[in-house]
Amino acid sequence: MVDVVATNETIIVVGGGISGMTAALEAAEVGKQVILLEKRPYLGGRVSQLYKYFPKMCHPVCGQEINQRRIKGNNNLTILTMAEVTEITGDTGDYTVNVKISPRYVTSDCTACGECEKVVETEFDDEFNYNLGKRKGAYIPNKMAFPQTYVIDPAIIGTDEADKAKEACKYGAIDLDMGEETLELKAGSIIWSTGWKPYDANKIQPYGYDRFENVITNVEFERLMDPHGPTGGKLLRPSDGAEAKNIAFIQCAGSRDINHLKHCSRFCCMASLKQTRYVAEKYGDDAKSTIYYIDIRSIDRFENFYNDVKSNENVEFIKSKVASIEQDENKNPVLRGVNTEGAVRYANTHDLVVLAVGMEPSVDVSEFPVKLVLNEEGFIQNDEANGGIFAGGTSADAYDVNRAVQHATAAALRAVQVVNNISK
Amino acid sequence: MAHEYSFYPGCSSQKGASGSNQMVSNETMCDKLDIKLNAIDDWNCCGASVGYSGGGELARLTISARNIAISEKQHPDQDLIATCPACWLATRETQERLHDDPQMMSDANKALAEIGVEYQGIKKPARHMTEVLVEDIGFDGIAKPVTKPLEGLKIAGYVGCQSNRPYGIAGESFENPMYLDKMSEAVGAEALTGYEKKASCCGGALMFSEQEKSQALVKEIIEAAYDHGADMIMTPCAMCQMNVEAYQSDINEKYGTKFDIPVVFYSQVLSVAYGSTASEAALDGQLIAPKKLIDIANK
Amino acid sequence: MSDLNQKMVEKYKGNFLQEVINNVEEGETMKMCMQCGVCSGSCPLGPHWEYPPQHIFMLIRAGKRDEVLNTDSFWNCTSCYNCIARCPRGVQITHVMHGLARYQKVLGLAPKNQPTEKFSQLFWDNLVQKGRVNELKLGLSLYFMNGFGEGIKTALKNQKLGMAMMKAKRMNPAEMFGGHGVKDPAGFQKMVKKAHELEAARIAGEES
Amino acid sequence: MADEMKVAGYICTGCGIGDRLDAGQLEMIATREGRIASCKQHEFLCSAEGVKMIKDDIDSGEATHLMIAACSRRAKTDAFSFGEIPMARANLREGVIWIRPEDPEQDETTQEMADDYIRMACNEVKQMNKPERSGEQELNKNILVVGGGVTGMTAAIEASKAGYPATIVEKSDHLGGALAGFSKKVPSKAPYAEPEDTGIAEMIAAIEADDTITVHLNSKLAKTSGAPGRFVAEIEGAGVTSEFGAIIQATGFTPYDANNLPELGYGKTPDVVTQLELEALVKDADGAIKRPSDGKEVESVVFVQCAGQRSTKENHLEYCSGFCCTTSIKQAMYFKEANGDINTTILFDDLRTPGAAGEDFYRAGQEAGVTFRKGKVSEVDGSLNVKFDDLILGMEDNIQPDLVVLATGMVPNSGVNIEAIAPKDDEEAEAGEQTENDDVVAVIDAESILNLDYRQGPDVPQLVNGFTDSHFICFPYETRRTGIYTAGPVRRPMDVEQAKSDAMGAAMKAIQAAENAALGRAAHPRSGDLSFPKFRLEGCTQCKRCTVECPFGAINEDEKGYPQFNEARCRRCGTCMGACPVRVISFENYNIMTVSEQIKNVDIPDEFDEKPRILVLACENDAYPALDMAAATGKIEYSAFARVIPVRCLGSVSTIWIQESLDSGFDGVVLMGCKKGADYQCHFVKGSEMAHYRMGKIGDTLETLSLEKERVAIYEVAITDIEKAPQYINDMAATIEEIGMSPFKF
Repeated sequence: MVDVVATNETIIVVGGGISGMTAALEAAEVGKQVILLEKRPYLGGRVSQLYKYFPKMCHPVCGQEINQRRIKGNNNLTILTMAEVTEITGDTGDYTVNVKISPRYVTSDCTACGECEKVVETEFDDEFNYNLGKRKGAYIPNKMAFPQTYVIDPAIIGTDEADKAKEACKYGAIDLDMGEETLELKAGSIIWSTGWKPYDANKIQPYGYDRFENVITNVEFERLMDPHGPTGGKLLRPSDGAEAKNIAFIQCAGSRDINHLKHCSRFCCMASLKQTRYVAEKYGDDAKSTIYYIDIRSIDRFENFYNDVKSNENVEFIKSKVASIEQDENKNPVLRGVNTEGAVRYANTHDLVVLAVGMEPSVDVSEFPVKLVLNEEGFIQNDEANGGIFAGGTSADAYDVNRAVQHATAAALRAVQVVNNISK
Repeated sequence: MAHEYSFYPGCSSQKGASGSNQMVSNETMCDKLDIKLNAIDDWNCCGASVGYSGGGELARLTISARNIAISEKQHPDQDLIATCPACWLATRETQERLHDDPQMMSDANKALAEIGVEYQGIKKPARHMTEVLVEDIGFDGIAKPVTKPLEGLKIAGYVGCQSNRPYGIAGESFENPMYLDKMSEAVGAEALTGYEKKASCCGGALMFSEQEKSQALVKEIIEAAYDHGADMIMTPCAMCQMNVEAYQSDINEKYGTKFDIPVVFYSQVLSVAYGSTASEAALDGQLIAPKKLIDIANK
Repeated sequence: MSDLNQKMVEKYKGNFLQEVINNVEEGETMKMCMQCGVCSGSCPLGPHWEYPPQHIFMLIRAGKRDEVLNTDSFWNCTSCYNCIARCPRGVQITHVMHGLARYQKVLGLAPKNQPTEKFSQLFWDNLVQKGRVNELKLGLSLYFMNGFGEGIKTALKNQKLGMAMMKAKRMNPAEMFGGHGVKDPAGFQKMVKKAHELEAARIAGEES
Repeated sequence: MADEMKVAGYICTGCGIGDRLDAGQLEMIATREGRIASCKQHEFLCSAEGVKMIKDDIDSGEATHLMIAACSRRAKTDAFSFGEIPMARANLREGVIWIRPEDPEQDETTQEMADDYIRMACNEVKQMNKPERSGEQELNKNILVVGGGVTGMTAAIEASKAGYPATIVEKSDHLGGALAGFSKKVPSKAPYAEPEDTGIAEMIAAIEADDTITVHLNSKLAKTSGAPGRFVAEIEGAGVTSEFGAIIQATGFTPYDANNLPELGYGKTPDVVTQLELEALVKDADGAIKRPSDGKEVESVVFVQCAGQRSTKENHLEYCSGFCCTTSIKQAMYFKEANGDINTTILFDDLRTPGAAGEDFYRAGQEAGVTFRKGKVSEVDGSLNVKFDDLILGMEDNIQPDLVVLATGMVPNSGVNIEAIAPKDDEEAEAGEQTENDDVVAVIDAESILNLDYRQGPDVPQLVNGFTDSHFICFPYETRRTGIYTAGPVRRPMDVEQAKSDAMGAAMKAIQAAENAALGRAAHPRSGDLSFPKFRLEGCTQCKRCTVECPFGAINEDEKGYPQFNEARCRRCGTCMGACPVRVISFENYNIMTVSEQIKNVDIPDEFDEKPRILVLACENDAYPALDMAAATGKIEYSAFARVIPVRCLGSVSTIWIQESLDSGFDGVVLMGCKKGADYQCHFVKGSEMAHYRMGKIGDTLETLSLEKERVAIYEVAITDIEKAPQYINDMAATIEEIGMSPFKF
């Protein structure tokens, strides 16, 4: 049974990605009582699924380690995973937040020793790897998962697989009778940082993501490059497991398009530039990357990064929104279009296509548990009508990590302002 | 109870016109599906896809507005449907354009006034015959009257352009529409779902003015069908049907190919599956005889 | 240079974009073009265009009036609507291409011996006669649109097809005489004439 | 509670520890060799029951210090959390059984590994004390905001809203900064279709109405000293000296000097203006916008994007200022609003209008009839003829408008580039300070802004392109001057909306710094750490290593040259400790002895046992977690001869530890720290770099001991290097096999 103390001086942060973690920590480190709610069984959100960050080519888990330690050392902060907000009522300084907590079937007694995982055989698509790999029915979502506690997939509950897991646990940490819980929490202010989700590439019909195996998305590409990903960091194309060495990156796949996402998702240009660096690091001169773009949006010092990539002769830039993709007899994607610089018509064969899909708000407008002022794109506006509820990170607009963290820090102040005015 | 619609046949679907085989088979198909089509009396040409340069915008919209106005007068509560994609497109386009542009609307009515007709604006959007089948009848409904499942028949569903873009059939994609494949499957045939040319262009009206360019397009459409082992190509469009069927010998001449593949309307395929005779299904109206279909019809 | 063309040059003083917006079907929508080129890449006859659609839009913005009004590019439009379906900015490309062709014609700048230009005129004239298309007559006039000798050749070349079509009851010799039509062709023609007058007046900038 | 130290040991036998290791022997070693007061075993120590056992001992006074032998110090932290009580954790799970194979052959060495970790932990904890608050400063809630532009005003207003009084120091005679000179700003609200009011007037009104905000105009900082919680600022002009809890630097930008762009006509004719100059034109214009030269109404205007930007030419800016594309769209709309027939053409290379706001505004510009052309301008001559290469049409073209607007970029007002002027201590020079600063562009304001009374220079260190950004992706506000946060265009190029948001974030951090300073708590990344460096004056040789090497400029020198520690500036990384050749610097819970004692107490088998010993000093932020995660894979092994000691930062490693270990018979030493250099990943910025530098000199030590230099290796290890990190250890084991055991085993 989860017991949490919350008052109207409490700040509730919805979403435990990098933005939510940041907002929660910044507020907690100034002495505020904070409750962080995360829908997944672990914190870290989308960034934990990235291989490297631009522009430093450093690893997201590095910052995560620091944030996890900040959390461990902070008593003002309560973390609830597998928790979803179902309803928010009240107003600035006096909110009531209803929370649904799904059963993990594993208690805090878990030592992450891994015995349960060994005995369970049923496998499921691994959502952490965008279903590119498999995971067991008893699993730790990823190697940096925090809390470092196993999860039992609800699908094996009631099967002997679950019983096997329970038996394997020497610490009685598996509780198969665990049920859904609901909490009612008070809060003075709420930071909404549920972040983003990749645009559904199936909707971009001309590119045949739904029809061609060797057309993948940029987020999937991150998992493929990660040494701890489904391919052990090998760049293997889905159709035949061959190494991909002639890779096309299609920018604005679903972004800047009134048929899909009206907005520019901002991070995709840099993400693709970064991904060409992965390819260069892996294969040097043996591999070629081609970026099909409308405008390259590498703002501020990212321009230096863009120039570095441009100076690599194995990376080609073609100013063109690819018109369509067909597949040849070897399942190589063939890209058709016109390079608008000089009106050059092309039909280029690549062995792998990476769609730079953009970000859309992870929470559907219609699903918000409270009425907020949103823009047409579904992002939360900074509007007084939203009272004591503030967006933090990519709930507010399409941001890269640095901008999201910066924005979440600002959101923390907005929340602190509300509760400080209550306490005084 | 019967589904009733106000029907706009269009120039090619007239007796003795290039699409009369569609007309005939469509009537047969509708009988079997208990669909009643009430042709609008005194309809006129829609201007088709090449009417633009001679007609210009207003005249083109006006002549289509005339059809709609007449239809609404004659069959007030019935959806206006067309079998010809160009007719459907022109009609629906007219509805939208006049709705969005009041100036255009009043001008059109000024012209219509010359013959005492008035267009009152969009009531129900014009629909294509395939929409009726997919939405009102449904694939189960399409399967119901089947008495001769078309087992073993390999069909390349060639949707073409104008029944698919810019409006398309509800829930379908512009790039990879599936409704023809689903129809084939509904009547027991094998749908070649991977047929990648299903939505590419046959050259349309440019087959008359730019034969070489257009035939180059048709060549690819047919080639792909052969690559997938198709017994025949099935289409909803009279223009596509004509272009893909009629010029195979020309293409063979130019490219040294040996094309000889039947190109039929879905209404012909469905009719046969519903037990119609070859002539009821207007199979005698083909330039390249769909033998397998004829055999089934004659069984 | 036709009077109308002269008039337009003076009226718009090099602001060709505005001229197109005001006078070309759906011309307004091309303001939104961001030069991604998806239309150019989607056109089935793309390789045959001197300037593909997106390039034409750029020429229009750059005020390159002559280049645009002297090309026969847009006559290659097959009306497949791929461009409209894929355009990320809602530009009504197919219609704008049709509109440009029409506008070029109205200004008397239509290229000589442009087959599609000729055919589309024949088609329109044919339909206006009776309110419905007479495929037989259209076919024949099509054969002879490049003069009598040419016509005979084309006619012979297509004779096989013609016979086959008749055999298949998809071409009717009787159409030579009478054939299908609306009940009141004269009224129909009056209506079309009125429409043309209104459109001409609008382009000329006269109040109608 | 009794003052005498009582070290209580607890050995967990769960997670297979009991099955793989002889717990009895471990307990015996703890009491006999570790000589700790008591030692207990528990089969599930992190359980409620196990934890209660420990708590009871603490309450009963049986335990003043804890030795917990179980899993990694990174695991089960919720359970093993006993406030400030000194605690050492022997890592028997990730550190021993998980990285050693289950193989009878290996059991002996595996057990020896565990034995040593017990010895090490017992002796480490004895050297640890409960850290106490420094009490150096109490709560000072006043926030100093340097700069009165939109960023500074926002920071002040928002800090005040949170209950923290703010003081704005503005060098000019008015508030509002650059934005005050604007006619309108780019829209901030959906549908992002029209330019909106700058809002400056309202902000100024709000500030005037707020009695917790003080404004000093025509003022600047003559001197800033102290530390978070007790900054003292001498405000020249206002002639006041005040104390502050934290500082926000919002000094904005200086427009790039368009005189560097004669090829674009600037200076040749008054009708070539910059974006900022156009704003002034528009502001002054009533109705029609007229051109400067002859007052003719502008009927045609051309905007040249990236003027002197995104270019590697001399005196150009290599970066993209980000705000200029939307600004030109906005300015084109000024003309369109005035008269729709005015031709407005924007010549761009890449149009950069990111996000929902940006792209909506771009479309709004197109709707308004603004013409966009992808073109590279080659020349604008005196008669305003704009020559350019149209990249889409692939042709040379030209336009002759009435007015040309150059979209020039932002140059940060980041004050003095301290790396450029810093007293170049030879050592520092060699250490390659601030390699990422090679490409600093046009330092506009050579005059200091903060005039910090810091050993390491008067301003905040600059980063790429002269901006003060932290270059931390995950922690954008971490400057290297604790309690001083930069915001707005001085941190990185940005537009108004981002600057306002940035100001709020900086205000958040400033408030936090003030609060934590009052409690003696460390700032990021060791947030909350109460320990701080203490030093023995008697031993100090005034060598200045610590003051030079502190990455955060936390240490000053008094007139005698002794270090003056400023706890609240300190990030507790221990780089000073590692730097001190005479070992006078220490933390209560982390010092030379806590590590030395571990090294000394490792059992060194004699030479002929063929059991070498490898000392591994691993950064606790990345290398140590990497080893943990390697263990968690269950597939990776490393040598049973390794003894791993986590350190706060490689910068805290004292060469004495290396020397001692080699003296006492260790056969090899492996150091693992974070990436250094331009794309550094060291959480203390310079720590790893310093360590590398020092180790460069370890060669001498080895020589005096006449040992092979291969016996000491230093590596950059990222947290994801879960294969590499163990491999480096195994490599050392292999090296030792090659070159033989150390002769120093007694």
